[in-house]
Amino acid sequence: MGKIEIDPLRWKEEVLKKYPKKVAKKRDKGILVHDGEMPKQIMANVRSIPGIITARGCTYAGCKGVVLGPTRDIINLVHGPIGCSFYAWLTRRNQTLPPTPESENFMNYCFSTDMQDSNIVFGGELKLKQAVREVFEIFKPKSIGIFSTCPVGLIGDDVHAVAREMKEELGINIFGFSCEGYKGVSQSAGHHIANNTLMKHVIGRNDTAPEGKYKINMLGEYNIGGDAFELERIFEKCGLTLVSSFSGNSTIEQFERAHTADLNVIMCHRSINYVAEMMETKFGIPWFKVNFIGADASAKSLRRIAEYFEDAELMARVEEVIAEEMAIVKEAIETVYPRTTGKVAMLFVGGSRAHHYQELFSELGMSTLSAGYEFGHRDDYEGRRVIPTIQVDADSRNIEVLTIEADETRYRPRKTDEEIAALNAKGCGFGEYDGMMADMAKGALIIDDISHYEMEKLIEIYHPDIFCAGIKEKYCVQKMGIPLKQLHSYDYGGPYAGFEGAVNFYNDIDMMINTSIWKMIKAPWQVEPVIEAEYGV
Amino acid sequence: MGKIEIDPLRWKEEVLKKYPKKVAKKRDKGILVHDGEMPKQIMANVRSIPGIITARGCTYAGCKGVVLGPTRDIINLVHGPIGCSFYAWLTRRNQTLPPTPESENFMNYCFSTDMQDSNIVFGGELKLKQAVREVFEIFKPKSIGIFSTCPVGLIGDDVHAVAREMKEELGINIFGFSCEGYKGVSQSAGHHIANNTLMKHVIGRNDTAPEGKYKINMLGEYNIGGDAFELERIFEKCGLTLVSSFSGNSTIEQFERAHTADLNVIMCHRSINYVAEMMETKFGIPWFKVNFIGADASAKSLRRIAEYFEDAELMARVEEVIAEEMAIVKEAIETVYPRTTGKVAMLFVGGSRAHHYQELFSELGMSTLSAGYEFGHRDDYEGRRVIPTIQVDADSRNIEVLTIEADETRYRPRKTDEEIAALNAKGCGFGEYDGMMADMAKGALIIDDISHYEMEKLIEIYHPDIFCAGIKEKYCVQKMGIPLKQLHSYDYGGPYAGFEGAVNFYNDIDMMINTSIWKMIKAPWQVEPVIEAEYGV
Amino acid sequence: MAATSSFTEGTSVFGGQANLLQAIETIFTVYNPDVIAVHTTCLSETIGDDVNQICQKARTEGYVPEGKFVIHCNTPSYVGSHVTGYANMVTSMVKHFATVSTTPKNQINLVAGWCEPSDMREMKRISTQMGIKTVMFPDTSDVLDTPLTGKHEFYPSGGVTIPELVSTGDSKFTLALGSYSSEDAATLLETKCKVKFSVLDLPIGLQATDKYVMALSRASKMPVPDSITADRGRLVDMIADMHQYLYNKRVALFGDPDTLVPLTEFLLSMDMKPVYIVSGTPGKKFETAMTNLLLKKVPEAKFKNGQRADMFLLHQWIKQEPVDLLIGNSYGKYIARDENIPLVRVGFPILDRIGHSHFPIVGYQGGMGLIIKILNAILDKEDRECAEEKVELTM
Amino acid sequence: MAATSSFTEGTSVFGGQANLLQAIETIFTVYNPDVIAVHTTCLSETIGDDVNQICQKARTEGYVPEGKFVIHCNTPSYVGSHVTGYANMVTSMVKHFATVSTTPKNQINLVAGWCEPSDMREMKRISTQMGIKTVMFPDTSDVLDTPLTGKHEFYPSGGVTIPELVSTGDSKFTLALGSYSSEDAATLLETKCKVKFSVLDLPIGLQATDKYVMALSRASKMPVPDSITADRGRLVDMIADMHQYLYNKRVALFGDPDTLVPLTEFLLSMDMKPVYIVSGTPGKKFETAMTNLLLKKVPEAKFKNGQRADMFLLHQWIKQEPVDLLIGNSYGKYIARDENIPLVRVGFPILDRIGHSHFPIVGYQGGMGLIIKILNAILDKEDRECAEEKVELTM
Repeated sequence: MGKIEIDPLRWKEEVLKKYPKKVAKKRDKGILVHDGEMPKQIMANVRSIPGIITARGCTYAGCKGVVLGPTRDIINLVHGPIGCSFYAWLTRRNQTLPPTPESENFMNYCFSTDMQDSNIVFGGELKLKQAVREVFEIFKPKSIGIFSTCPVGLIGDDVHAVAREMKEELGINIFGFSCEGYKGVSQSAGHHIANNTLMKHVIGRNDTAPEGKYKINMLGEYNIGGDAFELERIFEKCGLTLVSSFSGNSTIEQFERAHTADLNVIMCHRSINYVAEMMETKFGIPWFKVNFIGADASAKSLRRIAEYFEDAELMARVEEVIAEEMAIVKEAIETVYPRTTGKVAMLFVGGSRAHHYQELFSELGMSTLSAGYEFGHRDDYEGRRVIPTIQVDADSRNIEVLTIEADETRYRPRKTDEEIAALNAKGCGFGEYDGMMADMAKGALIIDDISHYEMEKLIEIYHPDIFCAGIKEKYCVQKMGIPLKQLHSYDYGGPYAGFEGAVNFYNDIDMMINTSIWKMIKAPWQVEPVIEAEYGV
Repeated sequence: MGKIEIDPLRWKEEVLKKYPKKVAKKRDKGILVHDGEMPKQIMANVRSIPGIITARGCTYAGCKGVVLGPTRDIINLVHGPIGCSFYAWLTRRNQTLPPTPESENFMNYCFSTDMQDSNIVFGGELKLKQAVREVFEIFKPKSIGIFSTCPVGLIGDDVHAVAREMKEELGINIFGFSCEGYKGVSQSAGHHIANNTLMKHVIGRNDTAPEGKYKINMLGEYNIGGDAFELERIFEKCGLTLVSSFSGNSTIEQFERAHTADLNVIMCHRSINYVAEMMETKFGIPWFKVNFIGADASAKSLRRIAEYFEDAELMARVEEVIAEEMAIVKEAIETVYPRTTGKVAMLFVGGSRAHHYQELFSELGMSTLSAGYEFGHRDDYEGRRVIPTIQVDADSRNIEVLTIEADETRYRPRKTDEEIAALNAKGCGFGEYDGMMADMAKGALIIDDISHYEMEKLIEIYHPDIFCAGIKEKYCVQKMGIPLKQLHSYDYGGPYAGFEGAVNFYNDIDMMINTSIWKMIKAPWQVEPVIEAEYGV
Repeated sequence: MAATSSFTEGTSVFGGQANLLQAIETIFTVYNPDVIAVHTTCLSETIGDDVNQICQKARTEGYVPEGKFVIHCNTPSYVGSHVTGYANMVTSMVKHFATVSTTPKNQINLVAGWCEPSDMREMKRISTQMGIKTVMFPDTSDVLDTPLTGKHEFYPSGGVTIPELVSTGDSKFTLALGSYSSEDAATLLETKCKVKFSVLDLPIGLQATDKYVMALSRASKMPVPDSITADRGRLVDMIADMHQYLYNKRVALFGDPDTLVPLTEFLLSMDMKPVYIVSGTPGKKFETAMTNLLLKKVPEAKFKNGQRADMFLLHQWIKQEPVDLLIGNSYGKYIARDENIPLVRVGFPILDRIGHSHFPIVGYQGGMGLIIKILNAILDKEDRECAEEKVELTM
Repeated sequence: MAATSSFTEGTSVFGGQANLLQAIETIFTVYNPDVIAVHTTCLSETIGDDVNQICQKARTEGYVPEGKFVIHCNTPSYVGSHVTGYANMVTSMVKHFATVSTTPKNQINLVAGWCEPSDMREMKRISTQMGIKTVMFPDTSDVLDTPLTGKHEFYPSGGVTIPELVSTGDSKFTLALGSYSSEDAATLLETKCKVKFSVLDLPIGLQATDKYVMALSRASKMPVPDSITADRGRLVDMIADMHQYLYNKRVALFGDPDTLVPLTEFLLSMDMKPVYIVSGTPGKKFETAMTNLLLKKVPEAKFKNGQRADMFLLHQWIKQEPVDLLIGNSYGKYIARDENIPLVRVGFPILDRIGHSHFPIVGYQGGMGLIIKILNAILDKEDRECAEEKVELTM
């Protein structure tokens, strides 16, 4: 980490000085310098400090935008004033590919009850019912999800009662989400609410299992920039059957059959681990964490899946695929590596991406000087082993925790305890996640829920070669002359998952870091004081 | 002619005062006030006065641009420096429709020998031969025409000799045109040269007659804006067979078979009457003048053609077609007429359009206050009866006049003298053209080869509602707040010929005359002197 | 830059005062602005927080440093539309700052209306060209269109200043551009400081710009310089040249009323046919304005605003009888693609193209820029799709 | 306005003197210009007319009124290209007018190069912004872009005046923009009047504009104002924003060398790949400049100028390996349509679109306008043709 001239501890001290005392005290716990040993405790998943300028989103965003948004054939009806619908309309970059042009796809539409003043005063349930009937009349969907925005809970509209009534009336699956924006401390609460509702109302409703020897679900992959397409390509090439994707390029039917899979693999631990946990309890499906961000990580994840099925044919096929794909990856990295190695990245985004993308940078020979999540919990930083010790504060306590029991008819353990233990010994890592910090170098700055001020100071002092965050940060950072890679939208590039994705990422990072324009920011008259020199003016 | 407040004779007097004496004397003879009787003699087809600012083009333009340009499968190779090729490249708006996408169409290309300084000094014949071979090698055309630009004649390159040699070498039809720009006094000379060459080298070379009972050639129709397409539509609907079009939407094969037609009808008398005359002598095909500009004129022309074939079935079919088409025309004119009637037009363009388009304006209830040709001859103004009295001056004397005799094998009179006389009595008008003036109202100003100065004065004094000319005049006139309709390019509208063309024209003139923007030329502060009035500033 | 008071479920029970006060403290300490503008949300509105009182409290309890300001307005999503919120905060600028002093100022207030920084810059350029001193508010020029310099300016050089806002009470006259966005602010300024005002359309197009220039001239008693007359003449010239390609073309439009009204007028001045127009923003003024513009010239036109006047309706209309052109924000691209209609991006938000913040559509020059886009959209399609024999070199 | 001496076959035998003299008399009598500029043709050149001598004779024989001028130059089509003719007449302006007086003038000469009136206007705007007095010649602004007023101005208000042309001999320095168009005139001005000069590219793009601004600053000893630095920063900002869409895009270009050289440099600064470049104008300077620009950055680039470097060749190259974008004049539309490549119209002639005479491509603002067109061309195609699942709202 050649660029670090200022001790990160010193940096932290300077930054905290700027804050009011109470704020400094709180931020102190959210900023760590990694000492390379066992991860230290970080304060995460706590309310952002009022006035601090955070990048976080709300619960509604996490529930409707992240988890349910990518499913093409559920009509996502937002119960609330129009703003929450309009600003969430197509602004998350999930892609979806219906099998035929005639197949249902409602993702381009924006469904809202468009609540008015009078609905706030007199209640909005009637309007909601009317909207449900209208949407059914026009589109005849298989399913409708109703999402609550802030006023809904406050004025006492019961979206669940409406959902039940309409479900009965219309004969299709209709369910509500109490995902008011103020619940919890970030979009993370919304993920949990979404997960709960999927378990309660959707998963396990259809026992028709798809054909296939090796059936898996992919959890926490949202098909940004076509990531899911690339993973589907790889799985198909390996002979794996993807029963359901939660929720990139998904349909409600996939969710309903998800319990027929024999393994759950998790990409984004933060947003979806609840579903994996509950499905294990209810249906007996084991899960482990995978990572398809990074070519080596992808290869490793594939091998673990093959290992799980304990099938020589599959293992052989997976090795063939890896060999074939890695040849292309290798060629790409060889071209790019000399131009990227030694460069420095920072990542502040999401609940898993800030961790996963360090893999890709590492493949490019780049180090991650600082990283942090927007809405991660302690386990995403420190590993799941700390879960029992996490204190649930008042802000998160209101998020329902479902009590799940084994399904009477559908519970079927896929592996015996012995098999699980044996596979764990081979590195399958069931139910494990070590978190981001375990993979980071000594001296790295870990910052949860980074504030704008901290971000500016990071850049001013450490001048990273690339900064990874989202659209809110993009233009400030680039005004400073530092390229910012958006890791929510991928800056409209991608896919970045899997092997082809890795190649795309190498090329895009090369493109950004070696852009000619960054070298031309200063005007010639700002660098050579020509007038004075030549004419003594 | 309600708008005429200044006597046109007085206008003429004022305008001539501006000129140097010698110039005034000459222009005096080119400007007439029509007294409504037998057309008076006008001076036309004489050299433009140096320095006067004329709209005319050169001989090369008339030969290559007008007559040969619209033929899609002859490669028009320009022998000369690049300018003459480049500025003539696709700037005349002939359209062409090859029967299949694979059919030959060279009209989008620009073929030139690109003469350099050294070719001027040492001669360009070798380069010309090289170009002919190259163009043959790449495109394998059926035919190549070689067009001479100014330097060619002056340096003594013999394009005809080269054409003969290459024709022998390559085995395709190759012919040259001595159409150097300085020949004659305008593009009119170029038409004549083109006509001569078509007679000498092309027409009559293929005796395979197309199927059809009523076979005609259409002469002097160049498919600007798709006019020929509309006429083809009408002819087909009537059951007429178009053997060859000179030269809108044409091919060399059509020209070669033109002598198999039984009637030549002429649209643009000026540019092509030579061919009609020569074909009558050589092949025995009678000709008469038609006019398909204007719905009534089109109906009349169709009736005359039907009359010629003396066939009841054809006559009946033509009447049916006319009835059908005129119903649509009538509907269109009824909508537009109230908005156009009483308006005043002026037309200065071409060698027949300034005459023909008066028909259309008349159908719109509009009068033509002033008109004139760019390159017409006296017969185009006064009628063919004056041809014997026209004096050929030095400038035109060098244009070859072919001596044509009846073709030994192909001459076949289509009608006996008696039949011709009988048809003439019915109004067929063989070999006749009465010229523009016969159709104009008393008091109209007829101006040949109008100068820019005269044009400005016409507009200043008479404020026409629409002015028809070409691109050179377009923007000056419109800056004066008068809409200018281009009658060379139709302002990229059209077709205007035939019935659908008439409807297009009505609508386009309505559009131009009633454009909202012409009423907004003055800024509000120019019409209501608000500041002074309100504040006394 | 936007900060949040970070409400949670607890706040919704106990009220947001503590959060807002802490936010104000944090912001002044860390980011040191001159003004904090507080916008309410559905949440704070629904629980009934008295933001005015909280802001007062912030001052009395010392959270607002000397010489600094906290202003606020009500912006619940369930009242009106985004335009309502805009208008409310503009009005709040008047409420909090405009003051009458003893010295009248020879300046004109321009209440800018919802438009791009480029548009605001252009409106100021025109008034400067006329030799008129103006105060424009809000003013996003040199704020939302700043250069890349290697330094992030948290508070860029542009925009209106506090002393300028204070001085609006001493101005000679106010021009409010766009009745939806700006009329309330101008009305309050008259009530509060006796500054007379006119409400005009945003100067989109020939006639609206004429009215803008005339109004500036009347208000300032300054004559219109020849350079503006020449700019106008260039737009007239361009319209005359384009007329044959635009005449009678059917256009569908959607967006905000203050944009749509002058835009419709502009299209009509070019003899185009605005046949379908929708705006999600409610209010009678839209209907009145559109009826006045369209009743005689395009009696077949359909227009609607407020609830249910959405792009789904627009799309249905288009499917019933197609149009030649679609004008609206980036969301139009889906209809444009489905129906193969060229789209000209005008309005908010434009999320998929660059340039709107740098090149105006207001004023005579902006009008030229806009109709060039319109013409290109139509001709590019023509060039691409016309029959082979109809391809034209010259147009 | 263009008049002709109306040669006929007789003239070609006897020489054009009588015609030219008559033309001069007619023009001065009827149209009363201050200057007649005589351009020769292939015809007068081939027959060997001595235009200089004829113009002399016109004066001695009284065809040229007192205080009026006849200037001339040689412009046969068989020598060089249209650019040669342009350069020759510009040089002739120097030859006939530039004079050294006793009083040096604190002004810079700008020999404008072949560009649009909008470009000339923008180059002058930049120098004015720097507080520099300039004489630009030729200057088509306010000549070829005049307003529609209801009156046709035969001699519009814009352009360079005779006293200004005379004064160029007293200027401090000359900037010649475009070596093909302007170097000869600048060289003659130095020879004749000892005014030193630099030859620069037309200021198309970031770097060429940097050089233009620096050269102006050096020549005038005036510092660069912050407003220009900000304009520059806005262009840099826009390039940074667009970069991901433009990076590595393959571009084919054709046109005049003075446009193509800075345009190629501009594309390279955005990391685009100008892979095919042709110009019909001959001369070694083109090859040298292109080699310098491309050798390292795009070694696979093909470029050619002079005879046979035509659009047929360009089309063949494109057919061999396609490009993402075509930049050139209106003639490019046929290749664009055949090969389904977006076309951005730059250069001469543009016959099928409106706007190029009003919106510049030079300077930082012009650069923004140009790359907006480039980006739109690429993204419009993407929006139209991409797979349904790849349609993006935000880009």
